[in-house]
Amino acid sequence: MLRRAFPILGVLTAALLSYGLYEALIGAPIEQSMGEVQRIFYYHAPSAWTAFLLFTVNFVASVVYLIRRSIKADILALVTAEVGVVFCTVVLVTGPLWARPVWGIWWTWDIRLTSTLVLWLIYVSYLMLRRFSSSGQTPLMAAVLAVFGALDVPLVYFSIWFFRTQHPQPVIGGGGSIDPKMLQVALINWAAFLCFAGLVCWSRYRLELLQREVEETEALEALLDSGGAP
Amino acid sequence: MNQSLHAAADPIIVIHDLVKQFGRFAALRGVSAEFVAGRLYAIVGENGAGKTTLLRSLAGLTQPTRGSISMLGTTDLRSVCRQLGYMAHPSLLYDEMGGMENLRYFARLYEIRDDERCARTISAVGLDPTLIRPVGQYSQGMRQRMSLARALIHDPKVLLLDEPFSNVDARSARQMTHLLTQLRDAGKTIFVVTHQASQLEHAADEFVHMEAGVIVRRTREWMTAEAP
Amino acid sequence: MNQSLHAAADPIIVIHDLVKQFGRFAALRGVSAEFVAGRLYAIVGENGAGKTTLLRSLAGLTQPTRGSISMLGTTDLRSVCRQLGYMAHPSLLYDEMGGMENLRYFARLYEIRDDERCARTISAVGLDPTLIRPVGQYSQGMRQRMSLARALIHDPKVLLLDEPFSNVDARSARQMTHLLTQLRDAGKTIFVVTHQASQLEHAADEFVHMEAGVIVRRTREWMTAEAP
Amino acid sequence: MSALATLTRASLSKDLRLEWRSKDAINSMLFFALLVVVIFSFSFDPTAEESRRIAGGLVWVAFLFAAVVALNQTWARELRNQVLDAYRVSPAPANALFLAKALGNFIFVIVLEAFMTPLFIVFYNLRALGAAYQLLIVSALGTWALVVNGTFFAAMSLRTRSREIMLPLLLFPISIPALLATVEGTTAILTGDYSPKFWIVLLAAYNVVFTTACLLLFDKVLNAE
Amino acid sequence: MSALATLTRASLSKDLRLEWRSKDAINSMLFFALLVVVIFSFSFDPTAEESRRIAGGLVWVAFLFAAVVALNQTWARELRNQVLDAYRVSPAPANALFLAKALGNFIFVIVLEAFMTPLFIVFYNLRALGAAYQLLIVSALGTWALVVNGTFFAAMSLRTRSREIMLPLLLFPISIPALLATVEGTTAILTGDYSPKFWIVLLAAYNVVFTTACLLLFDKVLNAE
Ligand code: HEM
Ligand SMILES: Nc1ncnc2c1ncn2[C@@H]1O[C@H](COP(=O)(O)OP(=O)(O)OP(=O)(O)O)[C@@H](O)[C@H]1O
Ligand SMILES: Nc1ncnc2c1ncn2[C@@H]1O[C@H](COP(=O)(O)OP(=O)(O)OP(=O)(O)O)[C@@H](O)[C@H]1O
Ligand SMILES: [Mg+2]
Ligand SMILES: [Mg+2]
Repeated sequence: MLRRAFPILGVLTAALLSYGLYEALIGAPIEQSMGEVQRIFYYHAPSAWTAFLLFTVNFVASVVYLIRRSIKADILALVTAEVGVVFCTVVLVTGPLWARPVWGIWWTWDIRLTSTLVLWLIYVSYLMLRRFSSSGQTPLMAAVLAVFGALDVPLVYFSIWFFRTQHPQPVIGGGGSIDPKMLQVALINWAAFLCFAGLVCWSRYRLELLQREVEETEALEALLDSGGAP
Repeated sequence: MNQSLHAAADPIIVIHDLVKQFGRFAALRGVSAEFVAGRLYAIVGENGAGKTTLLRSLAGLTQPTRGSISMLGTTDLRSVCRQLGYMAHPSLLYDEMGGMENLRYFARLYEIRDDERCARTISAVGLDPTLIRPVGQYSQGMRQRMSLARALIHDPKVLLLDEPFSNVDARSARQMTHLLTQLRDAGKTIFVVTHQASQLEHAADEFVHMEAGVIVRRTREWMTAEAP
Repeated sequence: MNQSLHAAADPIIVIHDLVKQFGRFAALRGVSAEFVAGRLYAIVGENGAGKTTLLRSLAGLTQPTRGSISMLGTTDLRSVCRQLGYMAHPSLLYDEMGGMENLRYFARLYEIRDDERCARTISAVGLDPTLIRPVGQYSQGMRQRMSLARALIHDPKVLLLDEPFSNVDARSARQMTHLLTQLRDAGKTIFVVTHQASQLEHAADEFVHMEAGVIVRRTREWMTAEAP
Repeated sequence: MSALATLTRASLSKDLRLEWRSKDAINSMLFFALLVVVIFSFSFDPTAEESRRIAGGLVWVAFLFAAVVALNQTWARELRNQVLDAYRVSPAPANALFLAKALGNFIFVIVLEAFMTPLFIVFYNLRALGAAYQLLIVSALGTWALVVNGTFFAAMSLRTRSREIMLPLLLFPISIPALLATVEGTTAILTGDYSPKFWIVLLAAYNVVFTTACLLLFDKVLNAE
Repeated sequence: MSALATLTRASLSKDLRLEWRSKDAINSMLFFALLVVVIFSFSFDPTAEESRRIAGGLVWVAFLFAAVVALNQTWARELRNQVLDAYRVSPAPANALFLAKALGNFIFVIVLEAFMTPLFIVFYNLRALGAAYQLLIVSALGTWALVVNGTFFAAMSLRTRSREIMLPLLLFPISIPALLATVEGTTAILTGDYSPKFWIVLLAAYNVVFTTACLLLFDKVLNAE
């Protein structure tokens, strides 16, 4: 059923993405103080929200793995971490690109920036661990690290809250007032990103599942071949 | 020998369709077997046949991918770990500590605080409990014996020994074999993985031949596994 | 067999009063011996007898504390290193590279840039030169053979092999023994350290028995070294 | 519970005894710590006013690097000859081993810090303006935070390739809040500008959370495979 | 001489090929370097004026720590399966191996530095006031100084117990003049206050002396035992 839905969902996502792009570049009004640069916002913020969501799924899947030892949960954790890191990277790239013309600096130790960076670091180390650990133990180690990472996030947030109070406040978004049209475009983009992330995760999930099945059967076949010797 | 006595006895270990996969590679692919108490089993087979993996699965050091092991009537190997002595190819001893010191520490892990008993175990394997040299300076043969003492300290019912004779000279190997026979006669169930099956020709009750992750046959006598 | 032919020949290796001390411990305590070309010598002895140390001294990997080794008429072992093939217990190969890739690199060290020759050497030890799997994924037996290929790549006159059969299954060991016999018959002088002397029962020309750092006797036939 | 305590004692005392017998690790670590302090002194040459502001960061970065080197050795002894397997086949609880190692590391790192601190004070002419006893609290909490996670991740990185590099890769990201709290707390005390209360509370919370997590999950990590 | 060059090329290209094939080492080192930069940035919070004054020190201490971790892996590949013995029984000159390893490390560390520098610039908002091309000279010379001794001492520490800790213990004391020259040279260029000439000359002299010494003595180190 889902396999049949895939192309349809793909087309839908592509449409949504292009509509979002059109709205972001042309549809949305120009911001007064920042000008055209502000349009980066429509990619910046939705990416961040998507990444957060994916990391949450990763945490849940990891806990499920620790309890049930289900391979599917492990694969879900893996793919959400991968895709989440990609979206988080987008935030970390678009942020400084935006900050440079607007604030005049690339980086400041603001709470939002810093906590995003730390989050990214945690999940990159998660992927590193997955890559480096010897095969049999990877899922367990990764799940344990994911739990540690999730425990860390609130602490990171609190610690950075009090850290270096002299940072320049973000120019917009502080008060919370935002043009309804801007919000609408951001939400459209977010919906498009979510669909996109969902699709990527889904195909990555299928791929990983298949790969593990192939490995398993390959192993058995190899042994059947060599086992026939005597 | 008490083979006939035990032949009808209930098996102490039942392995059912054991599969262990390392990534792409299946080291065990469906091992099923029963073993009865009080015998000395020699596990033989080529490199990579899965002997070590089987032993580690029995010891609970490796989680099987599929299948089950029941020992002493339970499948929860953790709960019977007090009945299990494990000796691997590495010595599993601290090189920097003396023999007695090592044994005292490992006895603690089994909640044994009896120095007398440690000393007795060391004597039993033919070493001197008063030797204060660190184990790292022992010869290979002494170290293997010390390692056996470690596996025996809590007087387990089942002994799992992985290549106890490898890199040991012939004389030490013979002494070790003698010791194992005594232990078997004292009622322990012993599994010995070895490449030098001839060593155990007269000692083992049964030879378990492994090949490519399965037990291919079990024989009373050892014979060189020639190609057919 | 060409034993009698060489019996009167000049020795290819002369060891005189070789002593090797590791700190307080003397691994070799005055080894003197002569070896003639074209024979297969099996070096046997208990653990710690000094077999590996002797071999490493011959290979020039260990500086003797006292005494001298002369090989092919010179005591400067460095100058005859092109005539020497050395195979240790570890494989001396890069696990991450394929067999051919490994051999090509080691050939370079001997200023050999001939891929044909590498491929021929690999075939000679019974492996497939087109295999692209990294050596780390070879089985133990394949790895030992690859290691032998590495020792043979520069076609040395003298071969030093340290436990080539250990942890190898019986079939691989037999094949390896056969290969060594062929090499001996082709005129190479071969030293094999082993614990499984029975493996070489028919292949070796002479058994060199070591004990506690000295050569205690040299025999034509292998016999179990029973206590006197 | 009591079994846990006795086994922890047994393991810890074994480690301390062996450490004491050879003194290799502690000697080389002390020398390494000294070198780190010297390298830092050569590389940074702050004025008195500046030095107070950056000393917290300097000292703790130096401690961190020294500690990581020490933590990497944690399991070396258990790995040689695969002694860990002997522990795993025994009925002894995994937590006892973890606690013993963490406590051993704590003692080790505290010794290092006690050795490095006077050096820093001499080289940088430091003097605390706030309450010095608070420094002890911050140091103890910060060190435990580092050590408890470090011991845990060192055990995890045993199962990976290129073990030595893996430990900092896992430890640093997770430790950022703890490190931040320790550095800021230390700076607060050294400069006397503001109260370190918040940071102490944060560190305490961090320690409670992660010590619990380590104790709950260590069994799984030890028996993984 | 030409044999030396071809063998160096063969060894170097083998190392680079293997490195490229797995990319594990470079990936983990890049991440480690990033973490070091982040940790430093968290720990030191200089104002713009100060940051320029201490940036030289900061950057080079960070490079030094990252480089030591990288250098420690230098011989790992040759040690596994004792491949080094195969090299030692061959007629190939020891120097070729040394040069290949030193060049490999140089490339590796330069890549690391090229990656870390922009991060430092972003996080600290740095901008050089002096001639930037001089920075390149100082960096190249400083890195070679670090790497040539590091490769040599890494080979020496192979024969010791607790190998990882041994390298910094040997390397740091010997490297102090080079590190000092590099830091001071960098600071001179960044602040534009004074000329880095003297430091560049010093570094060049250091490099000539130690490269020669390493080449002359490496044979002994390799064949020691
Ligand atoms: C320099 C790196 C930057 C990073 C890492 C970063 C990170 C983030 C993150 C994680 C979010 C989502 C979290 C949230 O909604 O609270 C976000 C949202 C946002 N960012 Fe950034 N940001 C950066 C730079 C900037 C700059 C320069 C601006 C504009 C001047 C900006 C404006 C916004 C706005 C308007 C939102 C959405 C506001 C909201 O939902 O309340 N960001 N950013
Ligand atoms: N941790 C592991 N990861 C991957 N593969 C493994 C692991 N342990 C064992 N194997 C593989 O499983 C197979 C069986 O290994 P095992 O050690 O059980 O063989 P063995 O019969 O004991 O062989 P040997 O006689 O060489 O000791 C081998 O091919 C080995 O490469
Ligand atoms: N590098 C070393 N440092 C200290 N002692 C050593 C060293 N190498 C060998 N020895 C000691 O020298 C003695 C002889 O060792 P050697 O390896 O030559 O024995 P062997 O006959 O090869 O034994 P095995 O059959 O166990 O391989 C041993 O007691 C060993 O402990
Ligand atoms: Mg085995
Ligand atoms: Mg030997």
